Amino acid sequence: MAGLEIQRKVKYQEELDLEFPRQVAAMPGAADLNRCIQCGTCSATCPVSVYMDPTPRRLVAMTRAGFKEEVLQSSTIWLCASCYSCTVECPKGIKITDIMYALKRRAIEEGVYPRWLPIPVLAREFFRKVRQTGRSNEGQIATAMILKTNPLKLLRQIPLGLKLLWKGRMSLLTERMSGDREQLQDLLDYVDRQNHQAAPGTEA
Amino acid sequence: MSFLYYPGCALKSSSKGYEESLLAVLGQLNFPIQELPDWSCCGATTYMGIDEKKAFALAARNLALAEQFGAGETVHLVAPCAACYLVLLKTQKYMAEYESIGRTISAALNAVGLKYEGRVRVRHALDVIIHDIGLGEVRAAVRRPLEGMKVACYYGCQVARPFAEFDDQHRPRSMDDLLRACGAETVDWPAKVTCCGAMLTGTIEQVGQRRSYMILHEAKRRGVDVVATACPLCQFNLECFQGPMSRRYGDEVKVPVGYFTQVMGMALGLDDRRIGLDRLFIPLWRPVAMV
Amino acid sequence: MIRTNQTPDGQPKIGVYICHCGMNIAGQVGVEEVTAFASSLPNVVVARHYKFMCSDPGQELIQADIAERGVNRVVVASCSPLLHEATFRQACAAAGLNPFCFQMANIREQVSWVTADKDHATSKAKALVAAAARRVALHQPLERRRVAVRRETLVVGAGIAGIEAALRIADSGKKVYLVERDSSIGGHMAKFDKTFPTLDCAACILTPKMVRVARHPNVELVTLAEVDEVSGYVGNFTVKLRRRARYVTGACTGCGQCEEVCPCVQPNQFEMGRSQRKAIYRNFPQAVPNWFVIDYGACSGCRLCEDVCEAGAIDHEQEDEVEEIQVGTIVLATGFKTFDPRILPQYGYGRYENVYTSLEVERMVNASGPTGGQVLLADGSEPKSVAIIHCVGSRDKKTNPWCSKVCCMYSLKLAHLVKQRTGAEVYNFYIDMRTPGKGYEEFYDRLLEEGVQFVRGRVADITDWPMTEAEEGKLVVRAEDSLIGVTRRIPVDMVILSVGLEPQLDAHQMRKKFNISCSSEGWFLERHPKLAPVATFTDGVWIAGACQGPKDIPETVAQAGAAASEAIALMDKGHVEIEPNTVEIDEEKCSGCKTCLGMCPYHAISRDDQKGVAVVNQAMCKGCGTCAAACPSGAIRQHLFTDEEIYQEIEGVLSYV
Amino acid sequence: MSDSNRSAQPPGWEPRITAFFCNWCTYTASDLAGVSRMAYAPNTRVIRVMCSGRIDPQFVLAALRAGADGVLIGGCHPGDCHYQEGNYKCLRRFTMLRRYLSEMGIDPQRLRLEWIAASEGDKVQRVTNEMVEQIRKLGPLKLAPLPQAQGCQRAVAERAAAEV
Amino acid sequence: MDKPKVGFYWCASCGGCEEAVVDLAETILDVVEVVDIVFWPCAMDFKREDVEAMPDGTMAACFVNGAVRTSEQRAMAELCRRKSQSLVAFGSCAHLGGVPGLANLHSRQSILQACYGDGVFTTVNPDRVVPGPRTERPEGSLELPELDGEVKRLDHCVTVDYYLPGCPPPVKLIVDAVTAIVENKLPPEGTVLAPDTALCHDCPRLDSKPEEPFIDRFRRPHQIPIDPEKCFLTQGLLCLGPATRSGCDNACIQGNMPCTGCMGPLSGVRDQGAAALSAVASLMATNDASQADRVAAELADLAGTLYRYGMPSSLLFKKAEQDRTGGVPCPSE
Repeated sequence: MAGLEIQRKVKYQEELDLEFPRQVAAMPGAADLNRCIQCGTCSATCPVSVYMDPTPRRLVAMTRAGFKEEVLQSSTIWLCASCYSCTVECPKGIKITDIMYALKRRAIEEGVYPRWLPIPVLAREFFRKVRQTGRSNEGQIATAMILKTNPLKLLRQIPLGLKLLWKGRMSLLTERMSGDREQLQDLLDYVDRQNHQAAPGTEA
Repeated sequence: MSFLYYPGCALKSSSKGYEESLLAVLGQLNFPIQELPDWSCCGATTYMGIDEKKAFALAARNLALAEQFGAGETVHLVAPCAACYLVLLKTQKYMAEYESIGRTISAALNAVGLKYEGRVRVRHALDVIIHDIGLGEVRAAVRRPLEGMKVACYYGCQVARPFAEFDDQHRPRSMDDLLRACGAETVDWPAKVTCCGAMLTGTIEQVGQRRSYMILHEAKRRGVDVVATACPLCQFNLECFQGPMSRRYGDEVKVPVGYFTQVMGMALGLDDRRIGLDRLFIPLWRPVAMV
Repeated sequence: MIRTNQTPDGQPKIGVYICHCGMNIAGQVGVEEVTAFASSLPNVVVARHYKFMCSDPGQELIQADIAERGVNRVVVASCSPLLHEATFRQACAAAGLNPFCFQMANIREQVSWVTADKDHATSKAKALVAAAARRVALHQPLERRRVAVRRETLVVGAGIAGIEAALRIADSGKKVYLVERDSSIGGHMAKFDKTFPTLDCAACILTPKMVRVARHPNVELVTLAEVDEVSGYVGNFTVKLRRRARYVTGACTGCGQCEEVCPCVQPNQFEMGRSQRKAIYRNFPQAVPNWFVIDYGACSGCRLCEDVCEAGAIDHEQEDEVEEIQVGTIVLATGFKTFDPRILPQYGYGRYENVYTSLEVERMVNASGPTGGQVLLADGSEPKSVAIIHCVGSRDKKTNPWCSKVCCMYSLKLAHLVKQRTGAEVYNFYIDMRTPGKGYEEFYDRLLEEGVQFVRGRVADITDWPMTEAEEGKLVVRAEDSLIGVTRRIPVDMVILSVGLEPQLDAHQMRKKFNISCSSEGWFLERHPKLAPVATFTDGVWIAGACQGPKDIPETVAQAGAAASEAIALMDKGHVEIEPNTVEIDEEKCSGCKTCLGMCPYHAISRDDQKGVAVVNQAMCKGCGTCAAACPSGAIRQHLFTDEEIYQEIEGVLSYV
Repeated sequence: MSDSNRSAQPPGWEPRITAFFCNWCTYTASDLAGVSRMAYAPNTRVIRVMCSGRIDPQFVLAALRAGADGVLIGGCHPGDCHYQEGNYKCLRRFTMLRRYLSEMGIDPQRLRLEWIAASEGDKVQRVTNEMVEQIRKLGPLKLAPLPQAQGCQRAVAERAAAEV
Repeated sequence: MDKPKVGFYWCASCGGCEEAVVDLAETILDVVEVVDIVFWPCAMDFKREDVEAMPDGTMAACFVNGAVRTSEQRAMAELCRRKSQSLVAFGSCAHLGGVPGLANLHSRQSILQACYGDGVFTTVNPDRVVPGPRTERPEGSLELPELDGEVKRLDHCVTVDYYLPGCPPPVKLIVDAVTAIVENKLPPEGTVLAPDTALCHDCPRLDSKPEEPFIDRFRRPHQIPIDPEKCFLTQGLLCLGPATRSGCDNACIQGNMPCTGCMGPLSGVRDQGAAALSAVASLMATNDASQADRVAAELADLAGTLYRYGMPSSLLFKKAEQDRTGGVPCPSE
């Protein structure tokens, strides 16, 4: 019986966070969470569900049951490619993509996303760049991301980078928006202040 | 009726060829369009996962700027990038649908002296060419019909889903109609709206590249001369990783991948450089019949 | 007969009765305070409060005051009039007071149950009591009118529901007009091979009923006909029937010679276009009536049929006829249609030739169907694997949100039949298995034992895009097996879409014709979902079968029986009593300006050109009062809702508290 | 609405709203709200009519004249009228009446028309609460007092006799 | 036996009612034959003092026209009342408030401002003097009756026994009334001396009126050539005939003009304008809210049109002043 791992699997009700589903459902687009009938269309139509653990359908069930930790630590929310297939196909009209976004934000808020995943890092880099220049710059963002997650990988990307440079599809210069960057920053800062005023988890 | 052009970040860098070909094609078809001054990033798909309201605010700023051009009338904001298109549409829709979002974003815009009243219609370039210019015009403008060219039209996710209304979500046909009007043959293939892996191609490669590979494999199987796309990220994913993909799956998938506007540009007889063909990694060869 | 007290001196003497309803009202409303307030109102001679006004002692309080204190107007402040108005009216009538000299104030549903603050609740109750007292002072004795009910019934739709209802009514000795749009009766059931869960042959149980109804002396069968117009009211409907030309007369013997010589070929609608028929045809060999019919759109006019018909039954000169009939009652049994899966392109119906609807497979497994009962693929071979997809066009916000109720069971039936006939591997993709019914779960058990595969997951799509060699040339069904938690791709030869049930396309036109209600989707609305499931809001019109909502054969038959017995009961009673809240026109004041004519949806008002005034047909007036509100001369009076009564009520609620 | 505006209302004043509900949909919905114990503002007084089509604009004016600060009309949803089209007749009159009220210096928001189906008890609650708040913001309706018609001498004599 | 004594007086009116009496033409001689006119300031020289000197109830009937809007008119109405056995409200203004009643769409303040302030009137009034009950000027002091805050109809001030409606009352109705007085065959007090059916009853155009709702737009009479045969409403012209008493022999209709409602409401109606509104709105051929509103918006000056003769008789009586009006434009402002 070598290698046979025996695990005790039981979930006690007190380990669950029963507020969690309510908070998720309060986010815009996530209100229909409770209409799920567990038909699995989302998982079946999802182009990457075959990599996900749990599948989107199970994630919804777990969210509704209050499996907060498992949900926020799942790879599922980070694998979502925003293709909106599940949202379009869901027979109950649940905006599953929006729920994925909501869960991603919650995971970042609580700092529980898996460290090995480059996606949150990419997002953060993107975020910073846009605030600075009003534009994103794929080359610079990707470089920063790779540096922070897997510096060795950068070496492998060099040929691609050079090729893009040569074809004029990447610039070392930062593309900036022409006009009022301050206005943009003020705008983002204003929303930031609003966000801070609203209590986390409860803001709608 | 005024049409404004919202390039989005990608069209100024990795997909310069898209911008070049789009503007050249519109010019050739005598369709006036003006770039939205002072536009900023739309927030793309990434931003939603970090801070939804900021993402909406970013996009709404562009909507507000565009609206100023309408003089009270509807303004058409043409976004060729699928992600920009989706994000702008989503922002518009959610601001109207969710009172809390509408309120916060309007307040934020007000705080910096802007306002958005809902008079912008966000349009994809494909939509505009089909419905505002029309296939008849396109057909009339074709100088070098793409006879013998077999094209796989690849729409990707975000042009078709979930907000677009100009084409069928499951089986879109606008690009097929358009390129057939240019004389090309298009294949009815199942991968039209299949996800290319999006940003996963660069982040979690084994997931993302598998998606792109499946699509390219199918295109190759169907013997197409080119895969035509309507989205910078799709084009990038499908074209730039063909080498690593072929190695990873032990299956050579070398297929030219261009923008639908580039394919159109060829038919309209535009110079290769004007439509950014020189920027493609895998050259888009004209079929024998055309040369 | 109602005894009335005409209150000869005309002076109203009002009794006001405040109900505690246990603590339901008294817990929130100061009933004693309201009673004291009521006593101070004009014309009120007695005001009382009591624990339960609707109880016998409560009613006796009122009756004693009528008898002993000469109370001639009664106000009860208690629950909603929709609940107990009839009770108290009867109590008044029993004491000799005209039941319409009564008014109710709703201080429970609209006061004590919805008002948080006790003072507010008490004030609100006072206002409502004052309004009722002021209004009731003007109430005049009214009579319910009696209208005779004709002893003929119209049954619309001759599927199993219509046939069943028609037989029941005809058996009770009343005349029935059974109207069917198609050339043969039988409806959907005539297409089925077997019925679940017993698997008895549909034709074996339906055909005898079809024949019996056609031969019944009390039934007039009208096929190829539709209802053009309905007017009148309960007991006295006038119906215009349009009989479409059949071009074949009743002399037809059903020999089939004509069909053989006919050169014009058409897709056979009865087989969902999956086979061909001639321009002269009949739906199926057991069709009732068994006469042929000419599809004139497809006919070339060669008249070969005329030449071969020995009975001389062909009549190319026939034309549509409109006939007017008089009936007392109406049963609607117009059935359903099935969902068109072309709306869901992801399932490939119409694109992949081996994707079928369940109804097509019903015909396929039927011995009289296009394949003679064999389950075959488009190329004529037998499938080795078959997927049956449940809930197609059901339980889906984008198509139909409801559960179509019968699909699980008929899918199981088809799974059984397909497996039995072909030995193929059969996969059922379902969301929830719904088998509530006598013997239904046992049928599911049987299928499980037979080795039919069940995958719990809604299918995302059906594709011919192969990912593996085994998938080449197959239809691949993609679903999450939600019990296992993985996505599965299952290649099959044939896909059966278990399409849901929908209202008929013309349901909304039908409801307008018969003046009944529909849910927004188009299912005919019953008067009460539990207690009046076959009655409608229009007196004298009942509904039976799937026109009211998805249901299976046993339920349909039960409903048809229920509708029939309600119609029979009414016709046996022979009359109906009509509420007196109709309108009356004061001919002295009416200028004949015609404003009211267009207000009445029932055409109950017409203009007497001689007198130059409007006239109301009391029997047709339903008492909405729309005309009274429109009358610029104040010449229309709606009983129980006269202008002055309403003004008193308005002033009553506003003038005291 | 700001507090300063509220404090401008006379002390102790409570909005008074007369509601005309059709028997089949809105009145039933109103009963349903009760059965479901959905508490709402106590300021409305419901007058039941068989159909919203029965509502004569004169009733609305009479209610305002008798002291209502607002009038709420409830009918079946379009297409669902028990009498087929009475609600449309109501809608037409309502539309024109609102314009008249507006010309008479009465905020059109004091008259509200809502389609409330028999199943929408919650809508009765929501609409009532909303309307009470709306009227609260607008304040009491101040109509010029209507002079008492003197009538004829006989009527005056009769009135006097009745008072004795 | 003495001939019955009668009087005539006018309050706030245009003088048209006096003309109507003159319009009796030769008939007036017959009238004078049978009655003694003891008070008629417009035509004969009687002073107020003369009337005050009469014993109460001297006049068998006094016909008062005009609405009441000043202190003097109130006083005279009371005087006439005292001195007569039957007081007859003569003409729309006395009956309903009449055209002067439209002043109830404005405040007293705004009326005075319009007349004496920076208004459009040409009266030479460089100092913008607003006359009050007593106005001191260098030239001397001036006493004027006080302008009331609102216009009332006659029976708002004094009891009225009969009403002779119309602007002005039709000759036939006047003759009938006088005859009834002379012959002492008066109907019950409080009666409006006109038929209690609406104008449509005798309207020659009624046949052209459809039975189903048909109104799809409104126009004003000057905007189209008016078909002299067809019902005005079918031509988009607001005709108040359905809501107005007959007795006028369709004078306006004969003149190819829609009825404006001067004969007042039927006895079963509380508010003539609202009754007309209800009928007309009911006849709009649309079930769509915004379409209905577009059609309704074409009726310019709803209040002034529906209540041309009866604002002081309407349930609202006078324009309310405190509400902000949002949404619907308010032309009277």
